[in-house]
Amino acid sequence: MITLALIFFPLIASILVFLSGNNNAKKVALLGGLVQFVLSLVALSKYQVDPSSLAVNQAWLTSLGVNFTVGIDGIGIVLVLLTSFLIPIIILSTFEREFKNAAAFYALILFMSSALIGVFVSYNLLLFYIFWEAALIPIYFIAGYWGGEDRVKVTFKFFLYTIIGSLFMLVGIIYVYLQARSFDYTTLSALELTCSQQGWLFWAFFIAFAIKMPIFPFHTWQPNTYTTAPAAGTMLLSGIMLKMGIFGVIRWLVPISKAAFLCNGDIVIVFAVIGIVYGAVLAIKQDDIKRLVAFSSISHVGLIAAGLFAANELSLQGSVIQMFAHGVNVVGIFFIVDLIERRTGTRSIKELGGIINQAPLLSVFFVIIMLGSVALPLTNGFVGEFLLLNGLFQYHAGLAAVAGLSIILGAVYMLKMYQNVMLGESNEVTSNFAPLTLSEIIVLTVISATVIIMGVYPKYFLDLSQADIHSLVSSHCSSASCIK
Amino acid sequence: MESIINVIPLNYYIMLSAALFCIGVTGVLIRRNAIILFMSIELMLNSVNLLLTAFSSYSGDPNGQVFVFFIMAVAAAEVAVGLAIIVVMYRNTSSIDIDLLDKLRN
Amino acid sequence: MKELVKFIPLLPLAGFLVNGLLNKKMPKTMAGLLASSVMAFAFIISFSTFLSIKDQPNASFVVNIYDFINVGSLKIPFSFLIDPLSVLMMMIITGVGFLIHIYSMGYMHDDEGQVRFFAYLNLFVFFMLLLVMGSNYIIMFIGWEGVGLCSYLLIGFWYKNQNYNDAAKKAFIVNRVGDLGFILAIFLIFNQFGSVQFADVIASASKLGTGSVMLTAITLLLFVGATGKSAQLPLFTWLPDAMAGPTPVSALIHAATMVTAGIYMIIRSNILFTLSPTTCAVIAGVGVATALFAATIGLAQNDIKKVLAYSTVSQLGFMFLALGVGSYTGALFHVMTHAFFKALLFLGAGSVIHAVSGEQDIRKMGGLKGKLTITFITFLLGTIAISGIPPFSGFFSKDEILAAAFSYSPILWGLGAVAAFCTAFYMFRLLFLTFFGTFRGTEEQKHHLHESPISMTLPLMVLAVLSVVGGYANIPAVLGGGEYLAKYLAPVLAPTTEYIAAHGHKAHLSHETEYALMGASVVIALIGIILAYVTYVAKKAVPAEDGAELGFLHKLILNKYYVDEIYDAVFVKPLYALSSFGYKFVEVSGIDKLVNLTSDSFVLGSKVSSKLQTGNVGTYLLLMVIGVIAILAYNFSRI
Amino acid sequence: MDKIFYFLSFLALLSAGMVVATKNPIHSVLYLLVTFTSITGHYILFNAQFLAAVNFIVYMGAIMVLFLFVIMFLNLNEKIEPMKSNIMKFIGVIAGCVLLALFVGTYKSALVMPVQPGVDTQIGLLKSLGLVLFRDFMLPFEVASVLLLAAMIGAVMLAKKDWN
Amino acid sequence: MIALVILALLGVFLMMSGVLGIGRKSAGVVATLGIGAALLANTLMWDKDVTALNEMFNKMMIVDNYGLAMVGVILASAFGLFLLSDKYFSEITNYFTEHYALYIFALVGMICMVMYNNLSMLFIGIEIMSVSLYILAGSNKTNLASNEASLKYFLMGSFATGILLMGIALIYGATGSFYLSGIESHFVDNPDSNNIIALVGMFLLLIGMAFKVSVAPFHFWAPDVYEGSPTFVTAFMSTAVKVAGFASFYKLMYICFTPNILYWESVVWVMIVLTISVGSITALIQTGVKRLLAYSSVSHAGYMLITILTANEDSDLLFYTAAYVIASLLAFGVLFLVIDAKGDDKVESFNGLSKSNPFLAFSLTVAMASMAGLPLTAGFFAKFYVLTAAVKDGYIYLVLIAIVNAMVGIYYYFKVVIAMFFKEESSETISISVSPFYKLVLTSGILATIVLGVYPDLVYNLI
Repeated sequence: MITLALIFFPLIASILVFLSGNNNAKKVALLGGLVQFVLSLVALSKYQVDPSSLAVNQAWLTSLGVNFTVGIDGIGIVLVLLTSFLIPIIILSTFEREFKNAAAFYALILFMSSALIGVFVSYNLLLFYIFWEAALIPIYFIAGYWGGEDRVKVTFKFFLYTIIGSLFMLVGIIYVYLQARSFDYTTLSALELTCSQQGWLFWAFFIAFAIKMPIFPFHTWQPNTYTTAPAAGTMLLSGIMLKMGIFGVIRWLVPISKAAFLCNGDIVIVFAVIGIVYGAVLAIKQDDIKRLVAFSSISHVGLIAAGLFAANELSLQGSVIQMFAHGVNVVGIFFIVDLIERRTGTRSIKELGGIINQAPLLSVFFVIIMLGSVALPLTNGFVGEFLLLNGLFQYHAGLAAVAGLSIILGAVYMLKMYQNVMLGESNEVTSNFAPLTLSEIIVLTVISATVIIMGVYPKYFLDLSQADIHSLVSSHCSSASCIK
Repeated sequence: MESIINVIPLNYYIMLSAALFCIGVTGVLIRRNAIILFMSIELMLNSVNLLLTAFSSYSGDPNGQVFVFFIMAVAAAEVAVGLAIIVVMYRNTSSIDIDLLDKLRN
Repeated sequence: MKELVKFIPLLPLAGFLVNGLLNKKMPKTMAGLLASSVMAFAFIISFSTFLSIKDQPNASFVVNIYDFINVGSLKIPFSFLIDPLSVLMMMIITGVGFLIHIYSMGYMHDDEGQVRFFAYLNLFVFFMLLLVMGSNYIIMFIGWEGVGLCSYLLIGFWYKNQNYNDAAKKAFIVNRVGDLGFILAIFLIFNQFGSVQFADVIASASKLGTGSVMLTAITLLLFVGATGKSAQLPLFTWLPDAMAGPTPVSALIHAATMVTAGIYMIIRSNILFTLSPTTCAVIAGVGVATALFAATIGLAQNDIKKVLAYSTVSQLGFMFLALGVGSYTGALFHVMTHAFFKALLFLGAGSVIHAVSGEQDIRKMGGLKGKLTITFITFLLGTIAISGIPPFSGFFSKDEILAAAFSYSPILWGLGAVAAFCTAFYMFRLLFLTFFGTFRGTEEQKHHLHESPISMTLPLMVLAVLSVVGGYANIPAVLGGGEYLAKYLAPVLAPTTEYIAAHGHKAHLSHETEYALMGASVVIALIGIILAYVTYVAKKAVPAEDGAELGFLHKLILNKYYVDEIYDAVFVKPLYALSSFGYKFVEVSGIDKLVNLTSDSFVLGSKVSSKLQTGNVGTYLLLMVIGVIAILAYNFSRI
Repeated sequence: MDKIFYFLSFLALLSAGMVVATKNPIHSVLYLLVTFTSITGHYILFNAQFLAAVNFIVYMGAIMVLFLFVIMFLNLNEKIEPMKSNIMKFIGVIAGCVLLALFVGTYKSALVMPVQPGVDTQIGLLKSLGLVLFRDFMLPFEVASVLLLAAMIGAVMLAKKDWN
Repeated sequence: MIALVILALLGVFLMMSGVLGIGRKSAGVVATLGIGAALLANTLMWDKDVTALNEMFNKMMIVDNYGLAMVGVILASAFGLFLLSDKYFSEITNYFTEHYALYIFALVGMICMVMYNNLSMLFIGIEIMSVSLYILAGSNKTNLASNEASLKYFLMGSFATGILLMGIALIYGATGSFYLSGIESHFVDNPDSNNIIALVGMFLLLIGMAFKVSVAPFHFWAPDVYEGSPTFVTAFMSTAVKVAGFASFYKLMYICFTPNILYWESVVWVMIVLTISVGSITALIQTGVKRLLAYSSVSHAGYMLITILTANEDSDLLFYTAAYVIASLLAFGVLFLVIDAKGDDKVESFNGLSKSNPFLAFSLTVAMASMAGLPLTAGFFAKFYVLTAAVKDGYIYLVLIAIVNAMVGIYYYFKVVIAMFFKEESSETISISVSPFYKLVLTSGILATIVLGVYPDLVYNLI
């Protein structure tokens, strides 16, 4: 039941927010987000007692023999936690901004959180797909309506691009349904297919996930969209939404395409690794901070993707924890960018500088989150990156070495950005930089604390998904076959 | 009187009807006068009538001839409506040239 | 004792947290006192640990704190290894660190960022302790990167100056290059040995056999890590720039402790290196090359801290030379003595800078010995120590290295000796230019000249004493010493010793040779000193002003062999260019164009198909008839 | 008998061709009348008396008069008759010919249905058709009235001038 | 059947009152109520044993659940549309009652088309519907566009009728029957039939029907006629007419020609590809919303045609038409108001609608999302069922092409959404007043779209 509550509570909350009027919307939304977070903690406690108690199986579409099957496993719980943890933070992060039609804005955020949770708990492929697409619509409107310059074109491209990917997946879904006569997770993972069937299915699903993440070279929508979307939208996109793609690979691509997943790993990893270096290199010379972070995100996600397809226990475990870590970090960075932009009216690195003189506290948070992002040990970024690189290294040492360049390049662009934005003498743009407000301090404190706590004691988070990853690896990744 | 069906093979009628039909189609294609176009279509309908009657007679089944009756009724209705439409068009454009109908296009 | 050990890193951490979190609310003087006192306690605990384990063969133990990462077969406990090596390092770190904290209270007295400074220093000590105390490579790596972070924060301590920030950034990034090597080495180690615990790795290392490719790869990668942290060729360029930080930082991080982390790491994994002669040769080569290279640059520098910085690089080169030739004890011995005298020298330099109102150019100093008596004397002692004049500490440690190098290859010894000569020369050049002659600065500076407060001179004196007597820790047998350090470290080096005992190919130098070598090195140092004296005291030469016409060689070393410029041209600029190029041509005009082209092609298709909708009924009818014909033709063809 | 067939067929085709080919709309109507007449002749050959009568009355009587009326009403004549360009005509004719060729080609290979001996030749008489129409085809017959009603309203509505 | 009678009488009644010039004001109410009554009567027949009724008219028409469901969709859409009719009639014509009568007659024709069991009923049904539509398309007499639309529709429509009739004649000649069952049994009895005449007849019949439902390459009339006709007629054509066309087409192909599928499979395959592609690709650059919806309707015809190819999936067609009709109603409902307020149907006219009238903007968004086939709307399951059936029958490439076109579809549907939400209105805001009937229809349309998007079984499991 708690699983259903997790899905539907935000939906109801979203309607309430919409009805509460523009003036109260943000408070009601925050309350909704917090309740949702509490719900997810309840789910977590239940999960630790008995994961199967979270499963729900209801008849739904008798015409297709589809049941409404949801449940939470070790990987799902991490992402559910991430979602319900970040949503209130994202809502709180907007407290200093005034939006036109605020009620709609916050309602869309909550609606999106409902869809996102749905994606992470679905054990039915059709249900998954519906939530998958449903998550896209609110973010499209958020980015398109409240976004910045050139929003219409950019967000529409993003919308189309991701939908195109999803439609390929839809073909795959239909096909696999007809093979199994079921959308059910267990049935599908037991399905035996021929090699070529698996191959086609792999690519059909992969393109959807690759665009969502995005993996090089399907990424071109991403920098523009991140740059254009309002901060909250960018946070949703980068913090949670791209995890849908990664999660999709773990939940569906691995069990469905089986052998094809393993034998296509090479190609995908090569592209992912290219993306790691490519994103990092391109980030270096960006002048717009948001765009810089967007490229850095391509780099980070490339590593997660490479780890996914390396498909060993270390790399998968790494990718799961890195999903959480990346979500937290990137939200933090985008929040900092937003509050700088709000105060100075610019995101141009060239125009900024010396903010530390006015807001030393901000620089502390900035450094902590930045360190998380460059994967310094004892921050959350390190654990994931270490496991991912290690797993990738087990897969192919050379690729891991190339991927490891991100350790260097990440420091290059991040430090460059930090230096040019925060350090040095203040200039006319930054000299009137107002100190942080309470809501900003709360957001940044929570994020920074998470960065450090996860980094210092990652075992708790790792243990959540350990068992499920182990069984996934042993059942699908170590050996998979197809009918010749 | 010996019936025609014993003298002329059915195929001849099929061919005749096809020929009439094709003349009708050709007329539709090569003329610009809406009324002539419409007459060509009538020609096509008549070829169908002829064919149905032929089939009907050759198989001794009256249904076909009843169907022809319906076609005639429909044709009459169509002619009434069609000519009305043409008249309206003429009122608006003082022409019944179909090539002038090009306001609606991409 | 075991219970207390975990407080050694926790104390500085606590100091960091208190200072860091209270920051503005913390009274400035309290900050220094707090930071220093946690260091004092940490040192006391370290020292008592030392007392409890020394002279006991199996006294090392592991302290488990908690499980850090447990994934599949990868088990990484957060645990500390307490053995002679780590305890020695802990003592150096907390001891020298304590002195420098004390010193900083004076040095940073007027700085508004004092609290932040002490917080960073404490944090640094915390990470440094993690580095040396970790019982596995991951904990070591945590410390390894952590000290890099603190180094970054402290170099850029005065963040308003973007040049300093550049230096900080450079330090961090260059270090990360090394870190990449290190972490790849860790992966190899894990994949090879199935564990990252030192104990497991050392236990199973010898199974791989001498000179195996795997071991060579591991050790080379580890060495890459070490070159980054310990500023060896080709990754040394950050260290001179790192002098942008406050002088106590240079003393603590960039002389005494952090930069020796690479040496510590190699000694920690000594058996791996012993088993791969190729790597050792590389290390020895790189070490001696660095020593020589940096020493020659040091000859012509005019910034007091830069000279010391290049000297540090050069001395680190000596240490690596020692590691390369298999003299782990020698390396560590030099780490220790170097920590004393280089910290001393830096602090002395700091005192000088303090006195001349922040001036760092030795051309604008001179004649300070009268005004800064304590500083002068202590600085002199440090200079003698580094130059390798007996019986100062530097003599013993350097001599041990050179002796080991000679037994490995006389050429290495020769190169090392040249470097030692340079060292003696430039150090005394520095001394003479700073303290002798007449003051060359402005009148105002002259007016302000003063000896530093007691909080600064006291550490100088303590370190001076240590620099003088530090050598007694490991006086070679040939001089009748007890080689105490060697014995103390024996448990750590046991695998190597056993391996050498088993394979027995280490030639021992005869006593005569050793005496000869010692004599030679003393003579060489003395020549250097005399040369410096003649040039800068007797002839009263002052280095040329900036922009003066110089000989090619002089210009070359003054500009540090243009290494920075070369790196800038080879790595930095191309990377930036690549970034711009990639964005403009690959991203925007390449991939994205292609993506847009797809949608454009649909629009084009739309335009084409729109053409069919002419609005002409005749055309429509014709098209319909063509459709009919096509279908009937299809039908006809199927008959 | 067969001679009548050939004659009527020839006449029908020729006049149908003239309907399409002749430039003057009134001539077209007249040629169409000839075509219909020949088709009526065919009906008579089939002994489809009812159809022959209806064709004569409805088609030739009502419909053709209506055509003629409209043409005259609109005062259409040869001079203002719009003609397609020759190339379009050519294409149209080619298309028609190809279609015919396809029909002919297809039918040539069709099985020729043999005429059953003893086929009722009286089906086309009023009595037999009436039975079928009012018994079997009762519903379409009724519904056709709706069609006529609709056409009636429509024609009136369209052709009538608006009051205002 | 009772619905048929009710409607026929209603039509006659309206016509007579028109002739007598009475009840002009209440004509709309009467017509709407009448359709409602017919809908009710239709619903009451559900699952009833109607053998006697079927026998009564010699099985010219068959009342079955398939027919009832399809007629239900048609009548419901007409009902909804009539609720939206208040403004439209008063503006373009004085002959309201006659107009209403024509719509009602068209509905009568559609019922015949859907429930026919004999080709004569099909033919007459089609003709009743078409003749009414020819007139309705041209009902705005002084408007050249309306005129042109009417004449184009008429000329091409009668030409297609000619082809259709030729087909019927040939089929009759070959099989000796006008009854569906008779035709079917002919094909069943001659499975490897190379009865060429029947095949030619079948193809001509196919073409004739394809024209009526605007399947490429016989779709050319649709965009022009949709654009030129009064908007209300366009709405009627793209809802009720479309459904009726497909219901009869499907029935024809499914019952009569399924045994022959090998002969026409590839033809229909090509038609589907052409229809979907031409529809959606040409729609890309359209600037008028009516024309855009016309091409969209062409493209949807392609999807619906897939059900004919896959056959035996009555529910697919039913669901698709239901979803499509609801979405169209929503879209046209908003379009009526916008055209009324702004005077044209350009996409730009929708700029800033979300600010001036969020409810309308939301309705249209739901409609567009449903047409585009986004999940949580009925349109998603509509496409999903159809494509699933196609994949099941092995038409993978067809599905891929359909999917590519669905992507293109999203592009142009969302052009309107973008205009409404993300673009600023150029001139000053005109607030559009929405009457209660509009609110009712639009709200129930939105609800229906979403409910069917979440729980499609509601309609899908009907038949």
